[in-house]
Amino acid sequence: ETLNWARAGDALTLDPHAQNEGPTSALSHQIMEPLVIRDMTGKIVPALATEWAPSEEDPNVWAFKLREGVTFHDGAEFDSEDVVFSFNRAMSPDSDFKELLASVTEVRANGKYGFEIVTNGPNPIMPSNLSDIFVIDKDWAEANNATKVQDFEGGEDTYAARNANGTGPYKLVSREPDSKTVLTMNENYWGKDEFPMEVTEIVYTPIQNAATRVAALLSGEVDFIQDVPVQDLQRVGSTDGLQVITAPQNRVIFFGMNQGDADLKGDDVEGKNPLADKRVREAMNMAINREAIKQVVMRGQSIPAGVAMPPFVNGWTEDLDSLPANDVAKAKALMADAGYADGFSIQLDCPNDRYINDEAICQAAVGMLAQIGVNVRLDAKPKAQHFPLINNLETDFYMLGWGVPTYDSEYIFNFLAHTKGEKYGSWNGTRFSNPELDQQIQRLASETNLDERNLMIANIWSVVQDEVLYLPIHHQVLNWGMAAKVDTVVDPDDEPKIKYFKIK
Amino acid sequence: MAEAVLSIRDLVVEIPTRHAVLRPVDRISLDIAPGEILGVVGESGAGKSMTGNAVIGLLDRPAHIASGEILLNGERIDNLTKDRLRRVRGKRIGMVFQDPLTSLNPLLPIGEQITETILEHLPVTRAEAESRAVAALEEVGIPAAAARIGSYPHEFSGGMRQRVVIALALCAEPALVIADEPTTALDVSVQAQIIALLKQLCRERGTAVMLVTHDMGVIAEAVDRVAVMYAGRLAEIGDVRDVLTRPAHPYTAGLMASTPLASKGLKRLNQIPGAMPSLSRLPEGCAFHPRCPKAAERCRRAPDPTLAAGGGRAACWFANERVA
Amino acid sequence: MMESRLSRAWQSDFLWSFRRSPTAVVSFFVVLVLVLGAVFAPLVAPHNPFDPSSLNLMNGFSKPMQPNAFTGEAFWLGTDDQGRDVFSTILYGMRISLFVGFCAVLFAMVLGVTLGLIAGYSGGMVGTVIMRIADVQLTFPAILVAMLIFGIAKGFTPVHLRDQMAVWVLIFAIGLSDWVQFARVVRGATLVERKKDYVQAASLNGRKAVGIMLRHILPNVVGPVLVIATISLALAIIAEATLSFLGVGAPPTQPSLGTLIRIGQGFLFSGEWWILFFPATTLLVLALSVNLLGDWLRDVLNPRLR
Amino acid sequence: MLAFVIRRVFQSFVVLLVVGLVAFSMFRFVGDPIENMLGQERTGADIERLRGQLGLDQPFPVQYFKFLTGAAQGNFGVSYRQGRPVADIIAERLPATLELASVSAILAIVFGLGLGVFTAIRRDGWAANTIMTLSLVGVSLPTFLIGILLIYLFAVELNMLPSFGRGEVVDLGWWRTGFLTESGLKALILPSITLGLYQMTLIMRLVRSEMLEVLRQDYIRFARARGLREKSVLFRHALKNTLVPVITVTGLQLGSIIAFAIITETVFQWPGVGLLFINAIQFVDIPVMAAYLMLISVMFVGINLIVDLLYFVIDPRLRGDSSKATA
Amino acid sequence: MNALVSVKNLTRIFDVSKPWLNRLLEGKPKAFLQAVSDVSFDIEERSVYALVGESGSGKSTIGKMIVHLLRPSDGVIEIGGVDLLREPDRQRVDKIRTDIQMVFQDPYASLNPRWRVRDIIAEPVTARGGKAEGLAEHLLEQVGLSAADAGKYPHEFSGGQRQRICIARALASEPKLIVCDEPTSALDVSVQAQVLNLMSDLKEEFGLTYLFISHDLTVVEHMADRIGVLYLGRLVEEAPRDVLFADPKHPYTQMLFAAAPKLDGFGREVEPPKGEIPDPINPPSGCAYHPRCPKAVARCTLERPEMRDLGGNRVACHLAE
Ligand SMILES: Nc1ncnc2c1ncn2[C@@H]1O[C@H](COP(=O)(O)OP(=O)(O)OP(=O)(O)O)[C@@H](O)[C@H]1O
Ligand SMILES: Nc1ncnc2c1ncn2[C@@H]1O[C@H](COP(=O)(O)OP(=O)(O)OP(=O)(O)O)[C@@H](O)[C@H]1O
Ligand SMILES: [Mg+2]
Ligand SMILES: [Mg+2]
Repeated sequence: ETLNWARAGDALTLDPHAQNEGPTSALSHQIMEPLVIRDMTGKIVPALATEWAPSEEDPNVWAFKLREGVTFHDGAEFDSEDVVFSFNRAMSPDSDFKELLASVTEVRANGKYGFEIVTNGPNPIMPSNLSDIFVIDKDWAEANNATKVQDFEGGEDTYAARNANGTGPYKLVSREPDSKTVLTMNENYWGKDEFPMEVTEIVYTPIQNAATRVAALLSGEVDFIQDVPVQDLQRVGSTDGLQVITAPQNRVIFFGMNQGDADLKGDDVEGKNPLADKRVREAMNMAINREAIKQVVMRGQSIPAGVAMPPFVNGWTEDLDSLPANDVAKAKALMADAGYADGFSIQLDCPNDRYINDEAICQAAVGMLAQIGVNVRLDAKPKAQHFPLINNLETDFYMLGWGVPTYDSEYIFNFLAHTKGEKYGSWNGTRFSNPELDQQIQRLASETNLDERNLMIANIWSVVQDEVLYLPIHHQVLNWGMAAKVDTVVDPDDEPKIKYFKIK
Repeated sequence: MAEAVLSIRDLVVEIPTRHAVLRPVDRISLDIAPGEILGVVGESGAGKSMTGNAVIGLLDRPAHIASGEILLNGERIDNLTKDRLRRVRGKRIGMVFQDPLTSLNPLLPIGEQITETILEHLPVTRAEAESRAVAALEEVGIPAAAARIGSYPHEFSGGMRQRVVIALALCAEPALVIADEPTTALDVSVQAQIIALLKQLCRERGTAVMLVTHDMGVIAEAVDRVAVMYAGRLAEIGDVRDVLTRPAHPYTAGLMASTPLASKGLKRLNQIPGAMPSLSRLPEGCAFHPRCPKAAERCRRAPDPTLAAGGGRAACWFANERVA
Repeated sequence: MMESRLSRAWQSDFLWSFRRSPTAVVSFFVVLVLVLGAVFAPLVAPHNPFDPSSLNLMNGFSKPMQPNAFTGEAFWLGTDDQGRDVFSTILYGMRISLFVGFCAVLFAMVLGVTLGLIAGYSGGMVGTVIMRIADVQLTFPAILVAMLIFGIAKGFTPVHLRDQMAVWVLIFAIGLSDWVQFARVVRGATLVERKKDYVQAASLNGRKAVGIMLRHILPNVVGPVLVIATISLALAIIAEATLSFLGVGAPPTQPSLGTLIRIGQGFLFSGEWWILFFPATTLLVLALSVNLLGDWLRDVLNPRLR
Repeated sequence: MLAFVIRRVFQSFVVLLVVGLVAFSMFRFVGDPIENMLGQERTGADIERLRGQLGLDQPFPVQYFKFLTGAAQGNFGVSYRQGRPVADIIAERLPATLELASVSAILAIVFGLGLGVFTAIRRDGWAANTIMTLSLVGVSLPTFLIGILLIYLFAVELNMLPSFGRGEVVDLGWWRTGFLTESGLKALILPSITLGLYQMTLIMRLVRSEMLEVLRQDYIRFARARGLREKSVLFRHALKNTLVPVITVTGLQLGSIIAFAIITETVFQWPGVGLLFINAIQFVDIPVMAAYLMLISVMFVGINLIVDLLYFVIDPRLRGDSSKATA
Repeated sequence: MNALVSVKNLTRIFDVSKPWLNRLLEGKPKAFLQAVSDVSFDIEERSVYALVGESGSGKSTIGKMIVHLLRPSDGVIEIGGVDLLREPDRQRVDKIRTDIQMVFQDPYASLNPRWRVRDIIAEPVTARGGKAEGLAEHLLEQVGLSAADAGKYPHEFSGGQRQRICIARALASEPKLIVCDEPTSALDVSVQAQVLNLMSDLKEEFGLTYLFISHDLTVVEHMADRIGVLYLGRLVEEAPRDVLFADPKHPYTQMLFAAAPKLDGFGREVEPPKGEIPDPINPPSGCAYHPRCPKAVARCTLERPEMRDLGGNRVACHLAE
């Protein structure tokens, strides 16, 4: 069975270590494999490793037992040598995955089918960092002059960028970047009997324009599209021979506010920063009608959020995620309390090509905030212009979405809650700074006692929530549209692994 | 009189406009005998070109022949089908326009334009047509005609171009040529050459010519008979010598008198007062009466005096008295 | 008295050919109604879609003339994804579109006519340089110019001014890509006019070049300029829509007709046809009428074609 | 004529320089490419390193100069997004755009000319009037909307034609063509109509008005007076003269077909340079954007040069001694 | 009587070269067209001086140089004893410039179609910042139109009436000299008679001087006091009217007389003149007329004849006597 698969963007390269980016990894997953993989429900399951555990002798070492009898597409045998080679490659300076392995000091083989990772301290969540670290054949890389990671930013074009030799369920047949990639089933795949493997050929086409993508699905030209625009879900779902499946995604959408500066440039309040007043932030949080956004803007395809953390993440509790009451009267009272009975005006910066209905959400928020007197000017723009504003602290009120590949709160705190700095807090555009909190965040990395660690996480969250650091909107929901014959569940990371797909 | 090549009988051309129906040609009747040159004179807007265009069937919409007949060698041509009329044009009636530069297609070599015309009308092969084209050019006095057959119109001077146009008009040996102010755009010296050429060629072939002009001098020297038009009507027609020396219509008389030559030695020229009325505001009765020194009560009333075919010289109530 | 009679005669000539052309009459009234609707939008429109506090998101996606499932409110032409009344939004959006269109054409016209007059009248080096600039301009296709200008302007304008700037940038960008045709036509006409004896007479009588250009030549080239202006107006409105499609248009909270279409086209497959259909129809009718008027004007003002 | 060509080439060169400068300076405001190139987890040091690597930390004139010298050698640098030489990417994408553009251009010219002539000779006939009015509908809707409507009608509702892409393609050396397969040809239909419609209308209206103009020239009247067949008068005499002014505008229109391909390619996911450009803008892929603009300019200038040379072929007044022609 | 206008060695050269690159590639030199060469004549006050010649002979160019629409390449034009080109006193120059007016050939092109007749006529005054209340009405009556016409637009008038309006405009600045460039060649004979009569009348009434440019010998004979005959930019013969018409000395003048159609020339069969005017960019050597001249001798091809006085005539011909 051929699966015609389309999504908005194409993989950037076939070099598995050059770009840590959704569509790139998604394609790589069909051709290559990591040691462990998240299955379509997000659970970590064996791939090239069959067993793994922290070493009994040394808490700083994780030991892996590798799968035997696996061959690469070109027939070469897979063993620990290839894993060591691939990990070293993934940790080299040009690799885009080196941050994920930042704590790794050494990788070593332990016999032909044993492999060990040494870290600079105990790392309780190591395996969750490995699900996108792909293994390639050492000899193939050497033969093709591809031992070095493609210097993507430097504009290098390597053999590995256009060709692939993995152990994965599908082999590369042909590829035209941004246009068409054809894969065919790997007859020698180790898991041929373990997984459904009902798709024998994959034709992957990026289709950028959403309407065209939907049209292609509706007209039967493609069988499977990721990112169905929410408004078209019903149409797709109700079309004969098509279906839509949805699942929460590992991504939360929220607004950030500049609460640190003494005065704002973009507002109409002289000499004061209205956002610095917690009551104002609370009022804004109350003014936003998340349910309405879900119903109308997202057509029911979102999970309103009370916390800036996807539900999959360690640290998430139902309690934290409970929605603030949508109470305009109370919000107005808070505004009046804070001295802004007549409101104020401010600019909201919003991307228009990054998240599902990003611009429409912002627009809806504009209307809701207007009701408590916060007069919002909306500036929506492509992500390439939006993100620099956050990073250069040029916006006082902005939309951001956050995915958590490690499924752990620490990742969120590191980037979003810690005082903005070089190593930590780099995406914290709120100017919020709490040195005590910073210390707690930094301590998380080395805390090996998981219970203790979880307590700390809960603590930090309570501060973050109490400060109204962010205005959470919702957790995104993934929508996959496909021909009725396709049988699969939605992958929360939006990385379909087609070996799991069944064909009815 | 031998049978006329062209006979126009009570020709009326009408132009429907927003306010009224105009008659730029109003009940014109005239004949041209074989080999005869008929001059048509009159002020600008008198309807000279319109008459010529009506004869060759090239009136631009919305102008059309409203009534009357046009006969070529006794055969009616005003009611022919488009295609039959086309075959009359060029073949039996040749036409020469005023401006030789704009009359020729700038993108085609002149030889090509002559050849296509010959091929259209005569049963000859292409090679034959080409050699005839060279001959035609030689006849009109283009030096080294064979060499210039591939030249484009812009490569010729004004006089040479008009010669080419004449060659084109005559190349299918038509019985009648209508020359609409063929020399107005040219210098006197060239004008003399072109008029002489036209006269010579037509005489040699016995072609009848309708020569439209407003130059009395040209009329005097070139034509056998002359028709004077005023406001779309025929004012006077007759032998050129008679008309010019003893005009029967006051308008002709006024026209003649106002040329500087006729007023030689006078300090002021004789002038006709006023101007030709516009077609939409023609006076009742004789169209000339408001400017006429002799106008009487009768002239101001309809019907106006008309000239029927062969019915005298001038469309003036007083004409016969004075000629007599 | 004489004067008024004459001007009446002239006008009635114009009006006569107008009345005789049903297309012209219909187009004119359509344009008139649309323009009036746009100008008086605050009076005509039942809602103010540009006032975010008056919007209720829950009204979103109401079908035309049918009560909303959540709020029970009904809207004549339905509502869009933000709960804006489509009818009101079209009126307000048309305001922006027409404003952008008019100003862009005006800008292009002033620039083009000025440069065209100078190039045509003074000729020589100045004329050559102007026309070469026009060539460079033509090398950049209109939409590219607009996109790039938009990019630049965004870079230059302070953050808090961007909303207001957007409209002016659109005007500037569309105008800039449009001036060349004015310049070309005016230059051509000027080259013809300046050889005419009345221009010679004027310079003989001591008129300066500027005076000749403005007082003598300009009035004689307005005919074709007017025709181009009309057709450019339609083009400018569409260009604005296209730019909005490419994401460089009016701000989403104050959508123009083009932005509305861009928003609406996302709902074409989902069955919310009215969000696209009504703005698109309005744009079509508006542009078509303006084009038809321009066509008619071209015929009337061009005596050669009569 | 040689002088003319030399002058044009020189002018074209200046135009390209200016285009390069304008293009290059504009891109600095489209956004910061670095943000796109580094992941969520990048550090400030990464940014600085990358900036240095890309040469983005150098002064603007230096960047421009480097760009120019590279461009002169056909080297437009490396795409930030695809990590491959821009020249390669463009060479790969160009056939798609050229095929689409040429089919559209042919459609536009053939139908534009045909309908233009038809509406001119049948002026005031009902068929001609209907065509004229319908043609205005074509220019009264934005291209992207027409494309979407076509997709909706022919792909989604009627399921007759593909909604996106090029269909099956065949490699002829480095040229990848869609002309040789049925699905490739089918895939061309909707996009080329979308792209060509506007230009067709324009050409048609221009041909009509020029033809009407030519038809009232004296030489047409004289051709009729010579008794030539109507067919010969219309097509041999009138049409050829009509072409002279039409060619200029058509040339310009062909240039803008390539530019308008941006929109069509976006709507139809046509893997050509226009789509590449739009992607590049979103990604702030400066080398690709700059190369694209230069490419467009080169084509534009090239087309104009050809158009001007066509004049020489068609109009004998321009050939040979021009002093006589103007006298 | 003294000369109002004195023209000496007037020359005008037009550069009609192709662009430098073409010349470079084709190896051609610059091309110059000498439209007017070394022309000298005087116009006496209150007289009519006529220039005749075929198309391209330089008549209009001379006219335009005299009214300062064109700069001479060489030579002197003195008006009332002042050389406007070299006169340093700007006020004097401005004053004298208002003394010169022009009437053009094409009455349709000489009136701005968008202006009312009133404004057109007053322009010579208003353009210099003057007040012109009632001036147009007055002048319209002077030229035989009605004061009520001032509010009309040019398209409401016939050719002859337009030419009257042009004349009215020329009169507005109360000039001394009017250059009339073929004022009637676009008009019918009957209208021509009216316009010529009007011009004669006005000349008497206002004491005007005319430079009358025409190609029509009969008109010139009627109007002029003194006549200059031009051929290819050069004056070939100049004489008082009666002298010239009685006894033209130059073969070119004789040819012009012979070729002009005569009202009484019924059936006249004369040998038409030979040849056409040569290319002015490469004029023939010696006497420019020699290729067409029936009398030409070898000397004519080599040596350009000087203007010489010959019994009342000034003739530039080696053979004239
Ligand atoms: N389309 C038209 N509508 C109205 N009147 C017209 C039209 N065409 C021609 N006329 C009028 O018809 C009359 C006859 O014109 P025609 O061209 O025959 O004059 P003519 O005697 O040839 O003048 P000329 O000497 O200027 O060539 C003129 O008064 C002219 O104004
Ligand atoms: N601006 C110019 N540039 C180049 N050549 C010119 C220019 N003006 C006039 N000429 C040339 O100068 C010569 C004399 O022209 P001019 O207009 O003075 O002749 P003319 O005697 O008035 O002729 P016509 O009777 O046609 O008006 C002609 O050969 C003409 O082509
Ligand atoms: Mg005529
Ligand atoms: Mg002249």
